[in-house]
Amino acid sequence: MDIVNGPDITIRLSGDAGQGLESSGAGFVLAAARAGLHVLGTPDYRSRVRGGNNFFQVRVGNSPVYSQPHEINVLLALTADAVTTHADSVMEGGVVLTPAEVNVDDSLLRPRNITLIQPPLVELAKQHGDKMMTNTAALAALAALVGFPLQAIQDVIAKNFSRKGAEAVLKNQAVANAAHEATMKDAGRVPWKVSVPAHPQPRMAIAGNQAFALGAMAGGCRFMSAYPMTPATTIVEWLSSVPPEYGMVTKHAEDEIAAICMAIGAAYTGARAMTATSGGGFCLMVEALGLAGMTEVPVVIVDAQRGGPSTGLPTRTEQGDLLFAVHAGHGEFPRIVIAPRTTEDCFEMGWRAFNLAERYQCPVIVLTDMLLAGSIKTIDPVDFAAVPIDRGRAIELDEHPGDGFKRFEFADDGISPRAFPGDPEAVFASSSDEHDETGHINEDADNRVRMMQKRMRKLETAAAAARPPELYGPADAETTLLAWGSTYGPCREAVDLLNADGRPAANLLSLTDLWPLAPSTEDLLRDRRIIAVEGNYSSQLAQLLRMKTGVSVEGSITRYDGRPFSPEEIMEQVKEGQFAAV
Amino acid sequence: MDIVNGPDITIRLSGDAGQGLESSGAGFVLAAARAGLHVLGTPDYRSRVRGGNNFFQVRVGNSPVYSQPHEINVLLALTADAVTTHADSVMEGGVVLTPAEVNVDDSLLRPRNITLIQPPLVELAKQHGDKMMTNTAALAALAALVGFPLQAIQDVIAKNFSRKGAEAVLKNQAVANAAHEATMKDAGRVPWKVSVPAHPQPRMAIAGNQAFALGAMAGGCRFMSAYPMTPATTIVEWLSSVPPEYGMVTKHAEDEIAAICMAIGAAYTGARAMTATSGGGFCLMVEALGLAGMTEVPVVIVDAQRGGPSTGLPTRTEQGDLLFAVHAGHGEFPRIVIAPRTTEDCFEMGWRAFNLAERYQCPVIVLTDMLLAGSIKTIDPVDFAAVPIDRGRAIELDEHPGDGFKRFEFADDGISPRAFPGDPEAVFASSSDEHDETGHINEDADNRVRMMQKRMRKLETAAAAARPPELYGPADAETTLLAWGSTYGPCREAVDLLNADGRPAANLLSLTDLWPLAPSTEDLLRDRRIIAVEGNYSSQLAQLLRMKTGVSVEGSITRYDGRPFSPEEIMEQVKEGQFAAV
Amino acid sequence: MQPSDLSLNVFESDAENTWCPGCGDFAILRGLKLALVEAGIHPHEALLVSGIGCGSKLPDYMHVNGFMTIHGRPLAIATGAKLANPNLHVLVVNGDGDSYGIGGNHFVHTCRRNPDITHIVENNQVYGLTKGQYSPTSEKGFITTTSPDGAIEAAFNPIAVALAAHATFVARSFSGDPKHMARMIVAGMNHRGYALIDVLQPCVIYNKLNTYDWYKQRIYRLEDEGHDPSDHTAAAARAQEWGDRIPIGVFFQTEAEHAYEQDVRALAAGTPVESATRLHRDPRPEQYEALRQRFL
Amino acid sequence: MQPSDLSLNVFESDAENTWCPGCGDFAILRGLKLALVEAGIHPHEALLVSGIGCGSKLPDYMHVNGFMTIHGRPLAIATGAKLANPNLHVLVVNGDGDSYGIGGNHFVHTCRRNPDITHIVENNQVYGLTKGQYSPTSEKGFITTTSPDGAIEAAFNPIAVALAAHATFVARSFSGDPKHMARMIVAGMNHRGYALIDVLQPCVIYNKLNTYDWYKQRIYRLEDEGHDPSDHTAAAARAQEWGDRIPIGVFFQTEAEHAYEQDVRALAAGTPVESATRLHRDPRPEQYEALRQRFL
Ligand SMILES: Cc1ncc(C[n+]2csc(CCOP(=O)(O)OP(=O)(O)O)c2C)c(N)n1
Ligand SMILES: Cc1ncc(C[n+]2csc(CCOP(=O)(O)OP(=O)(O)O)c2C)c(N)n1
Ligand code: SF4
Ligand code: SF4
Ligand SMILES: [Mg+2]
Ligand SMILES: [Mg+2]
Repeated sequence: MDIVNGPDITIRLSGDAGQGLESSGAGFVLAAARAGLHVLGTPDYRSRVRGGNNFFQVRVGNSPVYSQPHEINVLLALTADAVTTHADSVMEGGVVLTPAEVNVDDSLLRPRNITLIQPPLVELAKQHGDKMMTNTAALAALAALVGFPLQAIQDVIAKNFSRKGAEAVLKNQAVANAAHEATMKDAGRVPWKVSVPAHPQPRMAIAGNQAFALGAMAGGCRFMSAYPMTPATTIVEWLSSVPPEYGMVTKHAEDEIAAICMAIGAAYTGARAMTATSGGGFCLMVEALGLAGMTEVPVVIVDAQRGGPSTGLPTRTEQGDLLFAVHAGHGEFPRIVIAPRTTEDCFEMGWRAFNLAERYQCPVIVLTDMLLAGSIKTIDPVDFAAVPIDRGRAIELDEHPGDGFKRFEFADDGISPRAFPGDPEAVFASSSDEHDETGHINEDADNRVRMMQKRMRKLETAAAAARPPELYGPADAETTLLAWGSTYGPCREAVDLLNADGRPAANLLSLTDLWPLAPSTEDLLRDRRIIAVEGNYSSQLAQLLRMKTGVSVEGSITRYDGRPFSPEEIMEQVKEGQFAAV
Repeated sequence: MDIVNGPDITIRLSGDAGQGLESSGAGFVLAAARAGLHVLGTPDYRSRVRGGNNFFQVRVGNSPVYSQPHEINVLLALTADAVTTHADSVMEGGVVLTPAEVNVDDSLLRPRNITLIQPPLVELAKQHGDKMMTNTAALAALAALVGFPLQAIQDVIAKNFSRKGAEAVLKNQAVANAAHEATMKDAGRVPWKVSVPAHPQPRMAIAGNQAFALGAMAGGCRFMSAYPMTPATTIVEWLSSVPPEYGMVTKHAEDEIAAICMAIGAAYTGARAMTATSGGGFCLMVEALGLAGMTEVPVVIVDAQRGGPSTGLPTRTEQGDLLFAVHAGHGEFPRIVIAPRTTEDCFEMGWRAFNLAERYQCPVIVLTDMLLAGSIKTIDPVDFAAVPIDRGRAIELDEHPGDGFKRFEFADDGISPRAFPGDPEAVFASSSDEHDETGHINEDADNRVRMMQKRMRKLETAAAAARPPELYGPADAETTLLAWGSTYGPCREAVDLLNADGRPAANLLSLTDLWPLAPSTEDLLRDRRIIAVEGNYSSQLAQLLRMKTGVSVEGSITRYDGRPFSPEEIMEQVKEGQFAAV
Repeated sequence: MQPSDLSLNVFESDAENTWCPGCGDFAILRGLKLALVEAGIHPHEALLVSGIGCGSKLPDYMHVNGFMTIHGRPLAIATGAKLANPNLHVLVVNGDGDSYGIGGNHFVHTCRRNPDITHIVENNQVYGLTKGQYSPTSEKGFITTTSPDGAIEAAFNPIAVALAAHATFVARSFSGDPKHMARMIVAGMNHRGYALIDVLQPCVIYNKLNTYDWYKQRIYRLEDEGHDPSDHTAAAARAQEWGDRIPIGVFFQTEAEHAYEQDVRALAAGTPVESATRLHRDPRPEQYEALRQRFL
Repeated sequence: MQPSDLSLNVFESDAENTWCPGCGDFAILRGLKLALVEAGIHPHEALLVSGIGCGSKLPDYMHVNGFMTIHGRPLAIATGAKLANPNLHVLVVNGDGDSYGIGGNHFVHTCRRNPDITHIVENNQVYGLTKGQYSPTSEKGFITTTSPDGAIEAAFNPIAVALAAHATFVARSFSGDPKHMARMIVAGMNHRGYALIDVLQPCVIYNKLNTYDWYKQRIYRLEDEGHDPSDHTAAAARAQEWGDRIPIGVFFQTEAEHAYEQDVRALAAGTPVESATRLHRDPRPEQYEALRQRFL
């Protein structure tokens, strides 16, 4: 496997919503993954169903790719509008591939020496299938240009269109053949080539939300209730697509309040249960979050962040919910907040969230974001056998706690024995009111103080086992970037860019366990020149760290326009040294 | 006016829920207020309607009283249970007044030299009225013991029972007469006397929630939607009791989501509108809070805090919602958080909240708490004429903004011109999606960045005008207490106790404007040995201040059992120097 | 019918009861215990979910698996519990404010969803625990602190709405008649699907209008007038009766519809609770291979 | 009837329309404009509140006071606006998910509350903007990403529920017939109280079942069959019709009830908006003296 003329190639597929770009893009990612390449595919779309310019960007590399670069090599544009909109992003000497039927304003391309290639893709699609298959034609044309084997594209077409029937497969394959053939003559005009090894190592091509869903199933989650909300919807949609044999129960609820309440009801009875939403839906879940905190129900809640506040930028990315997630709910109760940084993390958090929830008997909030949720990445095949299950202090159905079972025993580490309704030996009550050890309502001051302390001790117990910030790059460096969530990817690549000349200019501290913080956090932060890089306005992680450790960052680099960071812009801002105050 | 044998007297009225203690207590407070005394009356009740021990504690003083002390002078107990429960709180040499019909275990009293006085109150009530009037009898007996004029009690009976009819008034007055007479013989056994001036200066006796409601009306609020929730309910109840001539529209909504949404709808059209709830209801309002933030609607939300998390201690006090209120909502938007410390503050916040909301075009959260909400205090009569009204950049109906009105203009201070629907010259749209200056949905990155910055600039504008922490006591002192909300009262008195010997041992920094913080906050905090005193588990104000200023407190004194602080316990903890870490 | 080991005192709890003397909730507590004995359900076999309010304290006062949750949400929580473990007998008990006020959305959707849950509403037509505000079921003109001029909204009619929302079992009972109530609850538990039992429950403190006497003068039994519970139209007509004559009994019942969980195909593979328990002892990673293949 | 200065283009907006070609929402936009012209209401006299969804973008596409709020809440927001300024013509337009799914509680309580609000529901029986999940009004068996085996809940019947919940004006229209829709909207606006107009709106992308053709084959007009809109029982019976024959038109209307705001006594003293405006110019503190006296 090799990429000719560069460590990687980035291709942007662009057109109107409804032209099938995202599925073409995903098809290309899968084909490249099967061919043993490292790929990252990132969608960009508006809050509308048809029309309006969308794009899907694919970066293909020899080694793992963590983000989308500032400039693209090839633009595959299905409409004139797509060319106009994205021409600026094409690098000097890059390529624009567009159907001959699209009228292109050459003046946008010529000054920057961009090659325009225009096979008659619409016509070919009509001729061999139908006009709707123009995206298939474009994909095959693209393969021809970058030397990617047509067979790999054909295989993916076979897989993806199989549920639409044999005719759909055949027609799309015919269109692909024709487009590939018609475009081969231009292949010489494109400098970058992807060459594929004979025996590629298989990789999974998976979106963050799918990885999370798969991880959740691996972790024993068999109940999910949710109300649709971008970018969380694909979790419940994917789990709903799992065949009944898996026993995966999903419920599309009437609203987010019902969604979290159903999950709490399910978790209460002993299932591993979750819900997923975005910030607006999470707002509605806050009261029930407190119920789970008070009655110690291990429910998992995914907040897939998008641009806020309110409806905001509903199809774009942001990291704006951190301080809210940590403080959501009136009164004080333990909760755990974790955030995946990569697609691999998404899978791991999928099962880990349930272990944490059951071990500490509290709600766990998983903060993912649009960029992670929707981007498709190649990852090493996940290993289900290695997934550990930890159900904490759940008593077995054949244990005999006997009379007067103390569900809320004043345990030293705060973790009381947990039974499930149905156990003849452990009939018990729980109440959202303050309660005694047996779960009955109790207003006495002494009991209150002890029960509050018992609950809050769980936070210390959980902190002791939390993962500390992780260092990437040289142990010591002039500048330490600080990141969480999907911003990890571009930061990591920015560190590599900054250190490219061998000098330890930068390293990166990244956190997955955001609340409670590992006790070593303060030590890890001290005596560094830290620049927080966050996809929000107010550098929320930096604020959280100052609140909890007293350590201040030097400044921050923020982005809140709903678009992802590129490694190049982080590098440049670090070099310029102009940071926002926190 | 004078209190004999002490600067003040504290009397606890106790019995079962439903025995009319709270109204007797309130009656006594009013009588004392009319007599020109300074009074603070504080209820303590359980989450039940009848039965179970409750109490109402009245402190009467020569000068303003800010809190309830650790020990009481007189216990007025209507049941045997009340004696058992509260005997410990009676000071050495104190008095227990209880109907002769109540069986008292003398061994609880004798060792600590407590005088027991038992007139036949139940019998007298039956004889002159009915058994339900035992509380009236007890009140008159109390007056006899502490030398409080019977006439003042009779006047209040006349006022309070007038809606129940002349017979109720006469019977209660007869009961009072008889009880007073029967108890006079024991008056000599009580050392503390309240003597009343001939021409007392009138004071208002008012609960915090009523003061807030009155302040809101003074500030032009004429719309309130709410869903009942202790301890906020009395705000909407009181405003509902205002006669129709005042034009005060209240709406008991189907839930808290509807409550805040109705208030937002009303504020949007140009009314001064609010809602009130407690933490659990506030949780449900968070999504709409973000709507108000995004569409810049000046809605006022009262969160009357009570013991959390979840249903928690529903009739008890707490200060557990601060960090939640500051961070509630996904994404980032300006909001203002203010908290009254005293009953006087409650009135002021009532109108000030609307001025802030309209000036900065954002939601204002008023954090009050059970202790303030329900305590009845004497205050100087409020002055309506002095209440300023500031409607901010609201355009007048006769201004002519003309075509293409820019409701969300990119103003330098973030504050754009505001019109109200109905203005023929300023038809406009608003959207919870990101929008352009005219309010129409817009996803462009540039517009997003500018609009986000415009909104967030309002926070800086508001911070510049925010009230800085206020100092009480000597400018320099060994220890600085830090307080907000109702904890101000006991802290203020603790400072006086600590400085009683003339040495500047302590002073107090208290905040009303919690978010955004005044820019001078950091300077005011620096170089002091600060002990935060908070009615919560985790010292939320101290955390907030560290997050925003980097300044750490030395430690904290916390209480989270739902009971108020006493000045004595704060003093003692300061002296002992054992603090919780923050 | 009664298993020998079951009697009322099996359900006895020593928690202090905080209801006012004379409160209609006492009879509901008794009616529910009677019903469980009658139906042969042991404390560990049932899960009783409530919200917040006077009536919602009920689970605290009996020995049974009880979950006292938050205001308005017990139906949603109960639905999750039922789907995770269909072997439990899941019941909900909550007030009129909880059920039809703040909980109204879950109510209408649970009706059409039809999970096998028995729902007992303590309908005192007022907000008790918060000290007497009007509730959705308060009659027009009802004077409270939040309706000082009398309520000006048409009262919510739970029977009519449940019928319109596709409920498959709709009944009403009365606190003055615990045996009738027990009968209704048993019928509701035997019904395969969602069963609404709206119980007219006098609040002796805050509702001076709809008292025991007021009800006794008006109540009649549907069965006494030959009402046919399979007749939806007749049920809807009876649902409109209020004022002079108030029907109690089963308004409507149909077994023509499946309970929701019967149609959840994934449940055939084992319940979510069983899956979690199995996994705890015996992880079976091989079953995931097919899922993994989707991404390869 | 038409004031001379009013025409469709007064309501024209230059915002980019993002609906899919063929979407049934276009006709609703047109129907609403026609109705406003017909009723003689100018852009500044109306307030059009929406939620979130494809249909809820409608206010962005016309020149009128528009408030695009959050998912499920427009009725509550509109109620506040109406109570604060009853002079405004307040309308709500939102999707079926917004109105009957997440917004179901406000829906049932608005019905019985009866504020003078005209409510147009863009009922495409699916969640459009979130890309095709089933909605409360989706028919049983409807296959979507969240109901891969077909929906297993009985569909929510908005007409039946509105009738049971005391709505005073209940109508249905169809996107294929903008004139009928305009007529329904005008009737709804002329109605003194809450008016529900549920509009059958084909979603050409995510609902391949309930298409224009499907509806056209089934729809008939209530007026053509002599339906009497004052007959509640007949209305309830017609509400049950679906499948082969689908009625459109006014199911029910009564003017016997006051609109909510007519019974709010405080409004006689001036609206909350007027009070705030007056106060701005002319504070009248003396009026508070009586309130102060309560505490002295
Ligand atoms: C979210 C939320 N809002 C409000 C409350 C306050 N609250 C407690 S009980 C109750 C209503 C009680 O009425 P109902 O449900 O009819 O029960 P009842 O007390 O009459 O039995 C309310 C509003 C709460 N606990 N939670
Ligand atoms: C609180 C909340 N939950 C979920 C969403 C996501 N969401 C946006 S539109 C929509 C439903 C759209 O369906 P409908 O209301 O029927 O409108 P349509 O798009 O079909 O016109 C949902 C669930 C949201 N914006 N807010
Ligand atoms: S207030 Fe009413 S409902 Fe509540 S316990 Fe007392 S009588 Fe029962
Ligand atoms: S998805 Fe459906 S409802 Fe939404 S705009 Fe397209 S056709 Fe209309
Ligand atoms: Mg009730
Ligand atoms: Mg829809």
